[in-house]
Amino acid sequence: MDLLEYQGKQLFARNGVPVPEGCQAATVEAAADAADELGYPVVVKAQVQVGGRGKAGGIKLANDRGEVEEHAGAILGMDIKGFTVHELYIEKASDIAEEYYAAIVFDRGAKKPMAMFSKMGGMDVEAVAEEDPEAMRTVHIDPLIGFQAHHGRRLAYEAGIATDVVRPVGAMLAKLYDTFVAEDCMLVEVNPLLITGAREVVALDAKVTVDGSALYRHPDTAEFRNLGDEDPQEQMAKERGLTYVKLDGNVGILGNGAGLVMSTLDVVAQAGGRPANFLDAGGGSKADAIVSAVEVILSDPKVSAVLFNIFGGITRCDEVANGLVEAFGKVDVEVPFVVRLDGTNDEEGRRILADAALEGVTVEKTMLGAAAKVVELAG
Amino acid sequence: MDLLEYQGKQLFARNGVPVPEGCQAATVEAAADAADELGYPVVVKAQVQVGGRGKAGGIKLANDRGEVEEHAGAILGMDIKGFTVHELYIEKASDIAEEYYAAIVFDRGAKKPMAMFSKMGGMDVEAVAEEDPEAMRTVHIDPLIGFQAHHGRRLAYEAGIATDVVRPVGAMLAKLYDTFVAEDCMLVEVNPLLITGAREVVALDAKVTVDGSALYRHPDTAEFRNLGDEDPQEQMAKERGLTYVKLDGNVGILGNGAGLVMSTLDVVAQAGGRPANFLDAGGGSKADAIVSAVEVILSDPKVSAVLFNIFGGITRCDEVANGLVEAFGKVDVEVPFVVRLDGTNDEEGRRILADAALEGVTVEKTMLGAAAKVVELAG
Amino acid sequence: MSILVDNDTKLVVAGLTGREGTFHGLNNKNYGTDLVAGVTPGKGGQDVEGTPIFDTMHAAVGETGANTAMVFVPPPFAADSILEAADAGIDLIVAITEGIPVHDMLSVYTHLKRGSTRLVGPNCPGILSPGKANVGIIPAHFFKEGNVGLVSRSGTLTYQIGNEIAQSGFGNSSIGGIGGDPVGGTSFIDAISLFEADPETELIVMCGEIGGDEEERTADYIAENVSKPVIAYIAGFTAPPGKTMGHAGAIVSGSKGTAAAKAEALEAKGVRVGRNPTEVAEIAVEAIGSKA
Amino acid sequence: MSILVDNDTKLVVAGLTGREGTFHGLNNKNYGTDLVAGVTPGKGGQDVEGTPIFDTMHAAVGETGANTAMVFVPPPFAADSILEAADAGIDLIVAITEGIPVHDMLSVYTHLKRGSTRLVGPNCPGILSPGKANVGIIPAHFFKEGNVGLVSRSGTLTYQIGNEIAQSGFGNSSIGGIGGDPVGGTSFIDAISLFEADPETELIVMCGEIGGDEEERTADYIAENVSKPVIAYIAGFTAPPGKTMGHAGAIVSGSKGTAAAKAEALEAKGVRVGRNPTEVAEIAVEAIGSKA
Repeated sequence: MDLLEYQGKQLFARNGVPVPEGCQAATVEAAADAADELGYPVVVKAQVQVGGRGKAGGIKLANDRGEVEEHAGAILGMDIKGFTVHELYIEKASDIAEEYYAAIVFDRGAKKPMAMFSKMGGMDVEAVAEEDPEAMRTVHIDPLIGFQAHHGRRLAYEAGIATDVVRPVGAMLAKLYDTFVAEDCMLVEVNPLLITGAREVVALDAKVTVDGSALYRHPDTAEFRNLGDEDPQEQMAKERGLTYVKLDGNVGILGNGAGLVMSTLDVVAQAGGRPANFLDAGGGSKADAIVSAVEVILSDPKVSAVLFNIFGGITRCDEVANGLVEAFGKVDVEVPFVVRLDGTNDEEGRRILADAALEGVTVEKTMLGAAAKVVELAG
Repeated sequence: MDLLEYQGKQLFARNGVPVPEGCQAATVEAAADAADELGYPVVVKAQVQVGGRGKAGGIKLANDRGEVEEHAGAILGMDIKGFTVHELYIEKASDIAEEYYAAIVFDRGAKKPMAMFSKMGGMDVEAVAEEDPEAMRTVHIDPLIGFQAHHGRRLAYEAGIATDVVRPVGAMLAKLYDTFVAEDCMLVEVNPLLITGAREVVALDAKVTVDGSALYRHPDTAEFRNLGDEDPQEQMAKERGLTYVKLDGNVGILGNGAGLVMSTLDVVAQAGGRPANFLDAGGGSKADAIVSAVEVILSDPKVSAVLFNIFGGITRCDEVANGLVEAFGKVDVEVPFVVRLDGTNDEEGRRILADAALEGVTVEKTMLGAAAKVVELAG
Repeated sequence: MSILVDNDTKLVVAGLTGREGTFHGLNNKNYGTDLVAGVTPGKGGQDVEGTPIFDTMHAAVGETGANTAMVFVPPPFAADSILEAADAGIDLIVAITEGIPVHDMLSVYTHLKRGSTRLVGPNCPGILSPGKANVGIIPAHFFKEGNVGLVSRSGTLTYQIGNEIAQSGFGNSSIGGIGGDPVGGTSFIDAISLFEADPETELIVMCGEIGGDEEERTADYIAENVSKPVIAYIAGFTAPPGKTMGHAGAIVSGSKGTAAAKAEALEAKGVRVGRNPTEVAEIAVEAIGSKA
Repeated sequence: MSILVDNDTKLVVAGLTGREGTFHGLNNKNYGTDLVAGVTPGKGGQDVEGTPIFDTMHAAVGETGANTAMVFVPPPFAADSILEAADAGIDLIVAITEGIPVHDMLSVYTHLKRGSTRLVGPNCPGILSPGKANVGIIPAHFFKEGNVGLVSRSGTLTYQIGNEIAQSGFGNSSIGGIGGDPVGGTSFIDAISLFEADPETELIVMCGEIGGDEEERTADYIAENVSKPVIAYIAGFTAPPGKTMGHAGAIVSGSKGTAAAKAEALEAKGVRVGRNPTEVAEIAVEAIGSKA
């Protein structure tokens, strides 16, 4: 789960990471009131999960209420690389002496956290990596020992920053690691990490990804919402407890098990089709779940045909067939369905479908055959 | 450093270990006022670092102010196994359903913390260990993984306590472990660990030993004092930064290095003498430290002769000799001294002593010879 | 022969008294797996159709000599259960639980790597050695004994591919899922090295998916260490960057972890990659000949 | 031959720029030890009488190939310094610092046990292999090359006994202090097993003291694993229970850790125990004959 800047900074603040004072706002008036409260100058920042906000005009300095109103008005509703701005963060302007880069990431290959630091901050990291790969310094952290002072010193000295800020930068990295652990993060990135004129270290930005599986122990974080990120189908699927990802094709897809669904998408694409979604009905899919899933898939107006690809292990094909029959009774289905049932109780499932003689439902025996058929029907 | 009960309970409270409400008091009036504040009944508890306070009459229930005054008056100044009671702890009386035993200790052999639990609480642990060795359950904790829920469950189930308190007892053990780590403890012992009538788990006693080397990060703990524990010589030595332990003989001893001093005590005892103290003047003992050490040793009126046993490594024998000469100039020395100087600059040291011709100072070349001599002189 | 589970397996199930635990535990038992115990705190002394329940893993191991633990407990308690099994001296832990927090698994993984307990999973379907033992949720009736070793990150995809291979006449030495989470106890490399050492296994099939770089590292490992033929399948060519595809670990991050890159890496090291599950079975026939 | 330090030792000193660090680091260098670097954060680029200083241990190891680190930094920073040296790939860390918190050492000890770095100390005088290398604060001029291996918890007591032995004509293969703290990286057993394997060592002397049960466990180890004669000395017969005798680890707890119990345990396993330092030397002469 990706957090917006102001949400990430809430996590920072509660874990002792210094951040400038600021306030979230969703309207021009709220923005101006927040700025009055904070005191000028302030920075008006678009809250979208994408880099390059500054270049796109999404970050503006304001010296008085009028300027805040002007910038807030311009930024709210703005489109930045496909993301619509629904929220602003109004932040006290900082006194910038140096801009560094700092991050704690989960390195999946090493199965360890990794701390990253560079003195080239405030710009695109991947650009830095290309321009000067040596500028980005990294150390792996043993998760049982945690972040030690020597990790911070090493990153700071190797990055070649001024000696007077080695210790405070190390302390900041330690606090970021604390945040990473305490808040169950997958990523904590600060770009830029600021050295002020007074030689204080401040997190000027916050890019935080938290582990969705750990939200049960972070009720505050679980309540965070990103208004710009809520696709109506994905929202609907989430409410029904389904694992659904919206794609941009026209072949609706349901399968059981994440790997099989991914494979189904691939096979449909290989057959020349364009998948409209990923939907894992899960192991042991019961009739209820099938009805819900059909509703979610069909709520996407682009869908012109649907493929059910089931390999029954724990899932019983007869239950899936019954679910489909039930769904056709409840939902107004106007597109053709192709159903492939294999595995546990597959013959029984196919018999149920044959008996129900649902209009527009074709049964196929193999995955490849089913994919070819649904692509043909989707047009 | 051993803490008194009320001090240990302060550590408990700040780490989330449930303890009854209570208040320290050093006078009868303060005790009665504290009891009025807490509400009756209360328990008046002698604060001394020794077991068996209850049997000795150091713990009394009081139902009103008059009873508090009576008990506080009786207990203050009481001698319990050689410890004088200088302080009381006034605690709200608890409703006792069960009494268990819980501890987190540092197991030196395993180099790991060890959690201990028994359902036979409220009595002498060593008696329990003799009566029913199986009653005391233990698990080692990997310090990098820490105390896990399964450790608590295992102790609770193996000890055979009622199922309804397994989970809260496990949670209590986890909190005690948190305290052990957060407060740099060597020992955290709760005897009895109480189950109340409402089935809540409460620490009714607290025996805590903290690591003296870690006091720099626990300024609050470093301020704890135990009025009953302060021998005047040890207090004086502490103020001067000397490593000094008071013993009960008449041969004052100074050496350099803990191992050599221990060995010196042994050799003096083997020669028939009784050491008056352990004093390690440390590596590289300078003249100042020698003067201080002489003052501390001689402040014990039992001392009738003093042995200096120096093997110079980093310590230079000439500096020790100069220190001794200086000390004789500043301090009124009325007992004989035996000095053995060996190692770095020993000849120079012996020459300095010969030149100074200090009254009552005998120089010996070997450790055994010096021990025999000082025992003879001490009488 | 086979890998990880076999006739010597003595299984204890953490969470045997739960709905899923009972269902799959008894399934495994009915298959012939030696189910010796269950662990559910507070239910010690009860039994599940004759299998005794203990309050602690230590008691279960002490009383029954269990050497393999299957973990079915809910995510908030799963890491503790895995650590308990390791502490009790279990040799192999198969963690079925889905949704264990990544930081919990980082600690567990790091701790276990320093000991002698092997963890498979979490979020995995378990391991089946046809005719010997089944530990997990793999529907065993599709598979028979044979010479193909199959390892996958995914459950149902395993069955799909396993079934295609079975229909080409092959049986399996063992079929295992290593799980779809970012931090798993057993890697493709671990499983493949076991298959390489297993005399019964003549062909190794691995089913990867998007996310991470394990398939890429496995390709290098195979090139240097594996003498037996390996066939691969990779799911998720169609997955868009930044979206988690069902499994917590199945996510393309930036330009990293794509199916195309993985297939390319494997092929560059001489591992044949099937475009779809059916093609995997066809390549298997080419590689070692159908026994059908 | 010798143990732990020798002509292959390339020494880096953490805290070389401090007063004590400079004094002893240069002492070691003057003895002939190959002092290649110092580490002091913020002083990288400086030097101490020609020995280069680095900001980090990693830079020091990378630039100089140091394989042995001596830690002289103050207690609050010592655990971090030890972990840094291990992380940088140092083989042997000798920690002189006294007063490191026990919980810091519990973490460091547990972490290091799982890697390949050996720690000696903390709160130890270091190791001297006469004629080869001196790493620590042992005054080397009392000792010459020879066949007695000496290991002790204490510093000055080591010199006292070492000197008595030297005066009986013996030299030393190596003399080492394992430190007086409750959690030390190297035990008597570790050191004695190294002496047992060292061809130059013909006699092993161990100097124990009150506290813990290491001497008792060492007695068992010697009985089962050591073929060379071992002589022991134990300090602290006079120590009262509950009082720390100078060393953090030197404390009799209840009836545990007494000198009498230790001496008895050793003698029960055939290890001769000298009643005082002089007697240790006398027994040494009996055991292998004076070379004087």
